[in-house]
Amino acid sequence: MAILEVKNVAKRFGGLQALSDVNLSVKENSVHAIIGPNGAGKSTLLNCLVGKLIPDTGSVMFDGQSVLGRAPFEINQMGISRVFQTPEIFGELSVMENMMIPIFAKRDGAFRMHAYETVANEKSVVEAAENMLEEMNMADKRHMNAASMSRGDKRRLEIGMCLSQEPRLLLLDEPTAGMARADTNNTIDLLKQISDERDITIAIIEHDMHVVFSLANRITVLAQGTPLVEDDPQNIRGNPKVREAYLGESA
Amino acid sequence: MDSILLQILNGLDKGSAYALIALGLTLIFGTLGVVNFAHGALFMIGAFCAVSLQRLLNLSFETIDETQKDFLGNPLKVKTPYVEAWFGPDVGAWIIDWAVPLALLIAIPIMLAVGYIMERGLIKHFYKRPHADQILVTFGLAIVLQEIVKYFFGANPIQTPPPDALNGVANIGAALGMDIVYPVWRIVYFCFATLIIGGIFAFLQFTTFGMVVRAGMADRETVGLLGINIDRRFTIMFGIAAAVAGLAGVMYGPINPPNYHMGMDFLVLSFVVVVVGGMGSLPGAVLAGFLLGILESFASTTWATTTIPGINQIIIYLVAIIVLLTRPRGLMGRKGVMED
Amino acid sequence: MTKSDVTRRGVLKTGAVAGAGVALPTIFTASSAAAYTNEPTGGSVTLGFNVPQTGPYAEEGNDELLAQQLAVEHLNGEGDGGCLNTFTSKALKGNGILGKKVEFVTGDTQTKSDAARASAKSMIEKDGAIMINGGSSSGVAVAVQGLCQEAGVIFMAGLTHANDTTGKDKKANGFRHFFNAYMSGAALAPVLAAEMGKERRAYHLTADYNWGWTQEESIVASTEAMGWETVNTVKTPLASTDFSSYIAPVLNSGADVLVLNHYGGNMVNSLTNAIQFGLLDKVVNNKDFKIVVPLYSELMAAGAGENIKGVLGSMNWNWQLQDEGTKAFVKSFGEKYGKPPSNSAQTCYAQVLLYADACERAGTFNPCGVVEALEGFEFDGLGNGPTLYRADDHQCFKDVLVVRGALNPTNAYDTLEIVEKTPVEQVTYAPDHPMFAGGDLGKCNPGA
Amino acid sequence: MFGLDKKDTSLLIVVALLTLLAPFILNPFPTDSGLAQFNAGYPDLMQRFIIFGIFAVGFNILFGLTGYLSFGHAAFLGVGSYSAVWMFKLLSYNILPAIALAVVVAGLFSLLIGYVSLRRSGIYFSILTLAFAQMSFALAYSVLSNPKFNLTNGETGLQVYNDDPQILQGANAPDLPHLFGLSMRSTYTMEVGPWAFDFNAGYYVCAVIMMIAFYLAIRIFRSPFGMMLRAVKSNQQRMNYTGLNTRPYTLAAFVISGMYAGLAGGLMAAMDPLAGAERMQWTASGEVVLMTILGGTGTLIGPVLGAGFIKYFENIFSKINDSVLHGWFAFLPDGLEDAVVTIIHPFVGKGWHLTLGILFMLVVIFLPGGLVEGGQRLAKWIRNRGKTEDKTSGKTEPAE
Repeated sequence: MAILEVKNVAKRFGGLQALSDVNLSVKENSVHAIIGPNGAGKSTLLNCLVGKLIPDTGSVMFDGQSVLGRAPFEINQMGISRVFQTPEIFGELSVMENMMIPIFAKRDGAFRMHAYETVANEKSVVEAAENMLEEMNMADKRHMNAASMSRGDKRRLEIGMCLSQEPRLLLLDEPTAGMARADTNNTIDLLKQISDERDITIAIIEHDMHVVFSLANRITVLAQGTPLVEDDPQNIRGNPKVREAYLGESA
Repeated sequence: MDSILLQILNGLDKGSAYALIALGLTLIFGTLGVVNFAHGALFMIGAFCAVSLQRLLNLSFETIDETQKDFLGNPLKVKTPYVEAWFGPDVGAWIIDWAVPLALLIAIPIMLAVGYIMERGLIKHFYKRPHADQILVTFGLAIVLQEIVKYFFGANPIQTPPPDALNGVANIGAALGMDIVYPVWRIVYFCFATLIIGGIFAFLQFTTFGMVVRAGMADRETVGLLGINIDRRFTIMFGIAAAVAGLAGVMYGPINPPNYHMGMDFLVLSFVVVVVGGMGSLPGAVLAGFLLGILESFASTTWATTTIPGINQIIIYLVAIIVLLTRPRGLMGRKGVMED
Repeated sequence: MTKSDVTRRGVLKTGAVAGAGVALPTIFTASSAAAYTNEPTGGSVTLGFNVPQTGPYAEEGNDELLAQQLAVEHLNGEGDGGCLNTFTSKALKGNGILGKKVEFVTGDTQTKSDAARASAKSMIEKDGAIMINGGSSSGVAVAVQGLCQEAGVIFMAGLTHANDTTGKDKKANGFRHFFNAYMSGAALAPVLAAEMGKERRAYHLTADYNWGWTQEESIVASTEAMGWETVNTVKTPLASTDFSSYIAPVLNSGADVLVLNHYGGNMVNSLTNAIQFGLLDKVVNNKDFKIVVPLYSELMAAGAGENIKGVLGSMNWNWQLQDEGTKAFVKSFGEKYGKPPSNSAQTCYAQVLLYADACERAGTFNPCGVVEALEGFEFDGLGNGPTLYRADDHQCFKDVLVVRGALNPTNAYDTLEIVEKTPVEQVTYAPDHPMFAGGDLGKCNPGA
Repeated sequence: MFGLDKKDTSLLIVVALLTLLAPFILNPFPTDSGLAQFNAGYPDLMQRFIIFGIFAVGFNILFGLTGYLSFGHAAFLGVGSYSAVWMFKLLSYNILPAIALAVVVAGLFSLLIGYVSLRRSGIYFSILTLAFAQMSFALAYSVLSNPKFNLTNGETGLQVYNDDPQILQGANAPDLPHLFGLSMRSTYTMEVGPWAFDFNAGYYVCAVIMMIAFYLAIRIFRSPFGMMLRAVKSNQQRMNYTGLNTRPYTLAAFVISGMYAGLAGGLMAAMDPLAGAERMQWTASGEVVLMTILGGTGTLIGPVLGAGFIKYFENIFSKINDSVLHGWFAFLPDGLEDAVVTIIHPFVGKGWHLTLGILFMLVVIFLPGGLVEGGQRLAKWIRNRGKTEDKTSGKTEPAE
């Protein structure tokens, strides 16, 4: 069953047709990679999914409901969490606080005026955050300032924050960009573990073929704003069209 | 018709002062990312360069005239300026008469030096600090500068008249068959402002130095990576911004007599101008300066104030609100500048 | 009465809290059984001089402070005694007030009501000042006067020209020596008629706040009464620095007189702008265009420089007067500070002497005694000629000066010349005159 | 205690003790000594410390937590004052309804302005708030005080006249602001030897209200809501993609701080029943910004310290005139006395602005975290004294 259904989406920026006639369907509990050369429209597509951009035409359905016209926070509340290319965390806050905020958001919704309670007294939230930190192997860093951590740790924290919301769909935007090989491999292992252990769908935008082929069980290739092919990883590997698209880029 | 033209002229004139101050402010925002609350004080220091020169030229020696009496009945002391004694009464009087334009010459090095010292001595240490700290330190500096001027020149306004040749009014509508008399010095001020603004734009557009600065404004890190010493250039830009504010102040003296708090009077308005124009946009600052000047002039006509009572009091702020609500980054602002 | 009924019910409802609250004042009584606020107990008495020391009126305040210090010297028998020698009341002996040495504290009003009240309060609460004197704007005067009434000390106003100070905002503990907007109008009108004729069309630019409005109202009323026509009255924001957009419409309005109801920096700039636009060189309706500045001060004249030449206005006092009181004051001030005093300085000097004298005559510092001694007090010899402190509204009635910017000043201080001394009868009005109606003097408050 | 952890409880207790004992602490010098000039323990100034402390604490809830720099907060203070004085005019001099209305009206006013201004962020937000406040000031100063519709009484300030209705004013109630009969001006002066200490009813009313306000501020700082506000400051993008709507959070913070400002304004009117338009001017808004930064942005106690610092200089230094200086240095030989007075003269009396400006610069250059950081360094230094060589000395150099 498809959890995310994109139909006939098009988006234009002035003279540039960034997306045209995009159709995409992400199956529940799959790891779906969207790849393509620079300028293929990957980021634009992603932004259309999370509410940052509104496509000119077409529809985006998540779990049977349209996401179009909704603000990012509403779409998140529907069950889509996003991991950014450069880790977006609350730098000035402690690691523990970083972990608690998404849990509060999950529990209390988009806004709650809990100005008279005390954070320390929110036992269930504290516990959930501690568990998640444990799971991310970061329990020893809980009092650290988030900004002072290494990039790999920030990435792990961000993924942990997204997971703590128990999303149905996790969107990753080039999660290993700029990472050292060792960090990249750690991240791959982490994501593998997540997709194996959890009831979750992962959609990943990626440049690095090593990451893509280690993780994905379905791949869509995007070129010049439109999907070229959608297939299983082994079929994509030998597809001449894909080679052309990538070679064309490098030429 | 004539009165509309007159108000447009008034607006352009007010706008000249706003635009010149805002131009410097936005240059400093754009290049250094610093909120400079001392910018109004630089305008004021410029005006007091003219006052000082006037005082200096009027330095006199005293001779006692037995035929006249002062207010206590003692013999009157007659003062003769040294310049008149040195260059003869005619040339001396001419020099004194042209004190304000001459002050431009001394104001340029003084203001460049003030700007340079300010940037190297103080502002430099605040690049990485939060905007709040920048506000506090530059506000403190503004108070200190203003109090120093007050200590030496008093709180009263001091007249700095224009040269006789540029005093009085001219009928600029005569050629068009209309009767539009307008003060000559205000026309001079507008032309002067246009020249300075044009000069700054040309400097940034056509010199290599300017191109580097513009590139640096757009993306400081990349230009830094190219091995260009952008900091040094930005320091010079700070000096130039200070000089622009200072020159605007020198020339403003004959329009309204300078006093020690004139900088604070202009400070808030020029911030509004910069923001309405859009942070980091030089054309935006100039455009907003003239726009607000003209709107302010029209809002003060009897027609406007009878239609909407009090409109002349609030027009600038009202326009600022409308612009900011309809255009998120002002008229020509760039994304991401001072938005957090 | 329903009024007290409702309150009693309210008190009953709140029960215990209210009971405790009402009980408190008996615990919190003042430690000494003083008969009035800040009753001097030692060998000295403290006066509070509250003047603007920062902000645009700092020079004005500085001048007031110099005069106040001079007055204290004279009261304590130092210096040449100044006006003590010419004052018609001979109660003051140069040995302080009631034998107590006069001391003073100073504060900064910043020309803001809040700051002025804060500084007056600090002088009353901390330094034990028994009288507050000074100030250079009506807003501040009214605010501080109200405070002094509540606190139970005497307020001797400095420069305040709005009708309201002794009109709708008059207070029993407050006294104004300075003249007011109505008097300016009444004094100026005949001189204007004589100088410019009775068929004039006037255009008013008015600072858009309370003082400006009362002055505009007064001048419009008195000039229209003698035949002038008012073409337009335009309000200008207080924060204006450039008046070009208000001056330009005057050119084509058909007016031949411009009245600037501005003070301080506003006046300096609006006058400078008016001259810039060549108004004084114009001929309208076959008459030379004229400018009038109803309220003049020496410091404004200095700020306006050449521009005031020939411009008419009114003043409370000027150092060039030739009576004995003026001469004595100008001599001691000039010899001490090297410049002649301004009219706000003179008003503060006179107010301090008048207060001291009233204490001597009343034999007490008790505000109620002082009020009684000042009400209806007639005196001379302080520089303004015969003067009456009217009991009904605590306003001084005396001659008003009409002055003109001198065409050929010989030094920095004679930039204004006296045109006429309008006699007191001409500027006197009934206490219930409509421009002053609505106020209530109340009862004198000794505090404590 | 009170649902606070140990550290916060001790902070609260320290603040409570300081406020209660302020009449002693602020009057350390005997009344007749030359140094009595530096005593700040008289009712008006003590009230002002507290009132501006409340104002700054509230401002810090917005600025310190969310990072939104409002340049128009004085408008809410002014609106609070006007509402309170109107209550005095219409109902009675009892301060409770006046303060209640002040808070409510300021809250509504800030809801309106906040709703519009918070559509923008950064300096655009600052200028929007500035514009609204300046408009309010201009209108209050002139337009809204015209004789036909006199809401503010303009330049003079709104005050109570004898012919005002005051429908609930009891016949025996004091003719000044009071709390169920307890006049805000009643003061008990305790004389101990050469010292005199003032215990003023109004001050203690302010003090109690401030303790409540301060306690609530601590609760807000430590609450999930407070954490969300800090998250807004830290990363709005992440907030949005974490399913949190930042707008209501910032608006709530804005309104809360507006209500604190209204409370301060209402208290000001309750201590001194006059409301002037200057309270709304940009300089007044700027003052609270300076207080907060000076004391330490985002800290609990910092804004209170900053408020005290500025008000102290405004009220104490402005009163030091030349004759006071001569009094102090009379023991020196004449020539030296004059020289010393000449040197100090520009910094006191009418030069108090200069001193304040210099201190602003010194504090921000040497103490990036404001006065609170100064206090922390001092405490550290005292703790380290007697131990080994001081390692923090490098830190006191100007920040790069």
